[in-house]
Amino acid sequence: MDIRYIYLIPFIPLAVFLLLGLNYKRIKPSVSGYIGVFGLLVSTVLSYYTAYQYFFVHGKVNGIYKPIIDRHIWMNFTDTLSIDMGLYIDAISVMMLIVVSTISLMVHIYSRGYMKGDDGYTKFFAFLSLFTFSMFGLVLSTNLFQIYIFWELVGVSSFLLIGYYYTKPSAIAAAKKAFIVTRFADFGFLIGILIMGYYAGTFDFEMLNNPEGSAILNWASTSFMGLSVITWGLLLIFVGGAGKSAMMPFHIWLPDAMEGPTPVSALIHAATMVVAGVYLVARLFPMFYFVEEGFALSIVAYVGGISSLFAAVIAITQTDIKRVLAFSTMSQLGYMMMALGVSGYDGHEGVGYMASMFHLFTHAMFKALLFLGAGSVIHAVHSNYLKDMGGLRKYLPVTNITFLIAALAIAGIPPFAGFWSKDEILVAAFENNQLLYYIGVFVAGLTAFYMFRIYFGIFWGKEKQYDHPPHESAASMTVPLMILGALSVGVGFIPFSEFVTPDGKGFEAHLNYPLAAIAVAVGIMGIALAWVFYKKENNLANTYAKRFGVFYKWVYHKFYFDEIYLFITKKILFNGVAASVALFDKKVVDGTMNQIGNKTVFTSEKIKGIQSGKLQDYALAFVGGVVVLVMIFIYFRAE
Amino acid sequence: MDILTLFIVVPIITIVVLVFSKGLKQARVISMIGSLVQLGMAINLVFAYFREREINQDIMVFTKDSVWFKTFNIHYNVGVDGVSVALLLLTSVVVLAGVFISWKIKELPKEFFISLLVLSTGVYGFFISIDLFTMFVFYEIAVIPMYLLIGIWGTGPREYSAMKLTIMLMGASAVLLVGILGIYFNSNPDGSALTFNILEIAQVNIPFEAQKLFFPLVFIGFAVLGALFPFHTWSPDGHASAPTAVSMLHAGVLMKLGGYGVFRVAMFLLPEGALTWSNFFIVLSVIGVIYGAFGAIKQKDLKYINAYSSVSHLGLVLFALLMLNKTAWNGAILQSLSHGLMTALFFALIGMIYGRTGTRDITKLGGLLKVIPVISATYVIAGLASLGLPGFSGFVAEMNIFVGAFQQENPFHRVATIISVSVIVVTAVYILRVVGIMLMGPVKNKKHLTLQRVTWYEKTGIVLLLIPIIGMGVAPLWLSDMILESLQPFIKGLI
Amino acid sequence: MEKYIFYILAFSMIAFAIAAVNSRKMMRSVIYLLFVLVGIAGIFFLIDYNFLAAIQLTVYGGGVIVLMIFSVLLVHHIELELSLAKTSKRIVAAIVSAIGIGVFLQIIYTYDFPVVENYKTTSTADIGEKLLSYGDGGFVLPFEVISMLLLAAMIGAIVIAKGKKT
Amino acid sequence: MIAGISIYEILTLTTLLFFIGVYGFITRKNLISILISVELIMNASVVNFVIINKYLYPDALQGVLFSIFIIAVAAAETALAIAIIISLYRQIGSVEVDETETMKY
Repeated sequence: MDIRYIYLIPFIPLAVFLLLGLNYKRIKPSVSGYIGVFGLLVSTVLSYYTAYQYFFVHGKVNGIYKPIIDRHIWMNFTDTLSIDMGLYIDAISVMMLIVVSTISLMVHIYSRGYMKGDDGYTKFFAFLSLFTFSMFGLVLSTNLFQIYIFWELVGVSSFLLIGYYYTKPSAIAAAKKAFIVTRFADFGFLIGILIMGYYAGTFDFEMLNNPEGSAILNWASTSFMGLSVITWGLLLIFVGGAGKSAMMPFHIWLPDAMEGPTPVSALIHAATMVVAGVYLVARLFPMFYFVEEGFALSIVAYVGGISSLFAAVIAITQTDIKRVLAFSTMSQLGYMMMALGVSGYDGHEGVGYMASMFHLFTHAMFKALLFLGAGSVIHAVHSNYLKDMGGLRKYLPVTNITFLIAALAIAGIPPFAGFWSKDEILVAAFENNQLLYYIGVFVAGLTAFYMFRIYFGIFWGKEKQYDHPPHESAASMTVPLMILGALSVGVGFIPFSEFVTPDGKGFEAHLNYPLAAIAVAVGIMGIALAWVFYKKENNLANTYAKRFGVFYKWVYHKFYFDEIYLFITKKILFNGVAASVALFDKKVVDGTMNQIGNKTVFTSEKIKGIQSGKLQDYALAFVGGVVVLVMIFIYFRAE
Repeated sequence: MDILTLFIVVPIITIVVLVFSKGLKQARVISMIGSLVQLGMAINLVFAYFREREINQDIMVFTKDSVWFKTFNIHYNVGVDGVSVALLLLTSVVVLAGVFISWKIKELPKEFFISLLVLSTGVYGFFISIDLFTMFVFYEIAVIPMYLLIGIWGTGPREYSAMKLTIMLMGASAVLLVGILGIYFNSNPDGSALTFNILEIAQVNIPFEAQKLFFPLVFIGFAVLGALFPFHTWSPDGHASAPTAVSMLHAGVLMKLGGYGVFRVAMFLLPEGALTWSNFFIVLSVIGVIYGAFGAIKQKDLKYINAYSSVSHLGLVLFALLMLNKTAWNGAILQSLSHGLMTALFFALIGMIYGRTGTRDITKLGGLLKVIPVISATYVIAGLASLGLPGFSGFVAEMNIFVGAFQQENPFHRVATIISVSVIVVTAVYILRVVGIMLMGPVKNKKHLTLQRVTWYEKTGIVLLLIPIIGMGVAPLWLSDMILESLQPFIKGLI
Repeated sequence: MEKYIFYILAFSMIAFAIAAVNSRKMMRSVIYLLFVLVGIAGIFFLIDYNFLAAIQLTVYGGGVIVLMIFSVLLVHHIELELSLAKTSKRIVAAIVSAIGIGVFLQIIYTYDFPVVENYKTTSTADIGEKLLSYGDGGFVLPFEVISMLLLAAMIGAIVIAKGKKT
Repeated sequence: MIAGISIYEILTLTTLLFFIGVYGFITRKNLISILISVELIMNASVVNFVIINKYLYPDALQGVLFSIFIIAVAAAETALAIAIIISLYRQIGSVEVDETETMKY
């Protein structure tokens, strides 16, 4: 299969970026929107074509979906180590291509309406294209370094887009926070890559992931603090993934990132970039699984599970709808991580892996839909806060329906997409780790609850006083909503396990009816509870909040994570270390240098007196010197 | 005349023509033509070098040798390898950009351009010399105009800064001279004639005791120019006071002489000394890396931020050189190139911002992205390049350094490496701080709403520097391989 | 007899020399110097260098001292008391000189001079011949140089002392 | 030669004269006094020339001739010095060393 045309998929958005970015003053907004959408449409078509080619034309070789790889040397480190650039086509990268291109296309179309009249319209599309290019590059990476390169590029596009409203101080702060926190995680990632490069001798996924390859077989050769260095490398790489995917404790940037325009939140901070961490772990799944009996993988599972619970609890208390969605995203990402963590490798054992990818896929659809729907609401009422909303179902019928579909999907109600993937995750957790299974079920209930909390809060409840009557958004915004709505219903029926498995062989997945029933029941309970609390305006919620007291306050303040971070960065690093370094430099290092200078001047002032210019003093010195010299020559002659 | 000597002759001709020029207009056109010719020659040299490499596998190619001081066996001996070709190209780009940035210089334009060209002559000479003494002479030629350039055309406490810079660099060169003479007098253990020729000295084994004694002298002598902690304090003050083009040339090119000298002289001629001393200097360089970065966080003056950032980035160069392997060295040279372009760009932009707003205090600036979008956007790009974003030159260099450093297996090197890798986070912090405060946010000063847009000559300067930054970042293979090949003979003594 | 004359001369010379450098009256100082110079002429007589003694008397006693007296009279009130240097400086100078004397004398006395016993008288004619001879060991060239020097000094002295035209 | 007087005694005398001159040169503050001290030093050395000529090499005349030259030079020097002193006095009204500082720096 000739795969060189796939290079077009990332390069078209890049070309669009360059075109719009370099001429952003010259291109009219109306034109630039069309350029962006059209460019992405081509990429999307190509992505679908690639998927078709890979799964159905190329198909299985010896019963396995083999990766197809094309790589070129980009830079040499040593004779054996180099950074390659290329394409790595396998089941998950093809799946990601579809996710990224679909969501990005929807967001592009949506943005044409959402961003209308904005000063930086062209710039916005340029940045979106840049992000899409980087994301395509990321999913197609053949090796750790390539993924790191695009990892950083998506990070910076995320920075640019969060800080899109660059005159707003909170947006700047959020952009900085997002970049620096993920950068900090990337520091771990980079060290992990270096460890891999040195101990495994390669960055290449194909070689690293080969279960019979030297990297996996020789994992025990060097150890450090009781663990194999390869495990350390994997853990550090996971730190990078946790940073991007907003796992505890690197999650703090994600809620703030909602300062960006809503389409951006939908694209980057819900559907695509944040799943990069999950994708990374999945990409290295054989290593995680085989090295040191999956020690690193179990850490992944627990971090995922705890993050998922943690975020779901916080989501209940937030009043900004975008933040609720952000914590929901974090929670669902935790779900995916957890699923990866409890997965096996061979055959049906790999159900966790499959479920994780499946959930990634369905989550992208319905979460993007949720965000775009929220965007539509925000567009209508010009506020992010629940208190300013209520009874909107009459004004925004399309948004209402699609939002409901997405909420049902995320709550795991059949036959919506979320049900299918969530069910598989719970099955995998049930089979491997009961504790995580219970967490998962609990989180499922919480998810249903908080999601319907905001759903009822927005579309039902009492009508608020609106400055001007809200109205449904333009077609450019509602059409993507409808498409995504349809997808949120439909994608659950894709037989994922046939295509995406760790070993590439595929298996037949069956619904586990008892477990499915429990999950659905919990979901419905959550919805019912939300119905009671929020369907009509009443004081139940407040009463219960009061009953939780301190705990509610902790949750509402997100367990004070931001404050802890702020303390560490501002008080310790900024005012402590940086300030003292600056002071040290000025006073001690520079002071020493200046003192040397000053002392020299001072000494010379003193010595200057000797050179009085008085002949007689010189004569005295001369005679004295002669006498002394004579004495030395006469009496101390060395003989 | 041979292709390398032209690099010295052309600036000298330009200077001579400048002497007879009148007024700003003539002076800048002449300097621009001279620098353009230089750039053309440098590009030509790259191609010529690749052609020559195919048939000539010597360490240095295009060599030329003639005696100019017989008593001490001092030769005018020139030659280049991949490393110097790359640095020559860098120099010519930065000099040309510097001329464009100084397009509107007001005071004494003729003298300014003359000093600038004298400086560049020194740098060119330094990069092509193979003879230690000639190298040293060019080094001094490059350093001395600095005093005039800062002292006459500078701002702020310029006399103090100029004096500090000159004295510290002269102090360093005194130490360096002792080191060079030490090498010279040990260059004939078998009793043949003493020599300054680097390639000849490399053939003989300088006694271990002498290596141990002279390595730190040579290293410190060069490394002060490369802003080695704790000898870096001349750099913030010097840069803050220097006029724009001078900061560009100084940080962009002159400070590279340090790393280049360490690599070409200290490491190559005194390998055993390097092995003995490397751990000590690794500690210093790692301190410099982290310390510069933290120092930059708290500064308010743009130039200080950039100067501290240079301390940090050049600390990485020295760190990489001390890692004593090819990959890290490749990274060091690439970092020199990349840092040269980036800081030059930074200083050019700072100069433009300062020229328009009259202040370099970031707390007084704000929202510049709205008023001067091109300059501000370029500043963001330069910042991103500086924090090692892929697609820009900094990334390529840093990755080489880190991968190279990771080849050293013992715990000491590991810890040092991890500490210096952590600088990527701190760098992000201080770069984004500036971007957040100065470029984004609301416009703080109403007067800044009507700033002059970017002019054509400024744009030219910016583009000249941006092209290689992006070029290096996107397609590093030819450059990094050219350098990598040339490193082989130099690393031999160390492994 | 000559021995005693020498001692008398020597002691009076030293005494006058000390007086010359210590006197606070300018005029007296000059006169004390005159005595020392005359004493030196006496020593020249004692060792039979009559011509030299005559030169000493005429040039020093006659020329230099007269010049000095004139200059003293031109620039000083005759009664003017000269100021002295700081005591500390004088002590230092005295110590240095004393040590110098000690060292010099020590060296002189430890050195064995190959003295040749003689009582030759040198005539003026010998000196004149030697001075004007241009053969081996002749001094005609220095002689000419000295005459040039004297001329130059004469002109120089006139020019300097004359000062600017007013 | 002086009967009964060895070269040592005469050299002792000249040494003393020389250092008295040196002492005077260092301590006096008046230009004329300094000139006097210089004369003392000169004379001491002149005597040395002559004495050594007489006692060690009676057949030669170099010492004598040098003494003559020295005396001639000394005379010239004194003339010049006096001229300078007078000129100086005309300009600054003083011949004290402390006040003749215009040529310093």
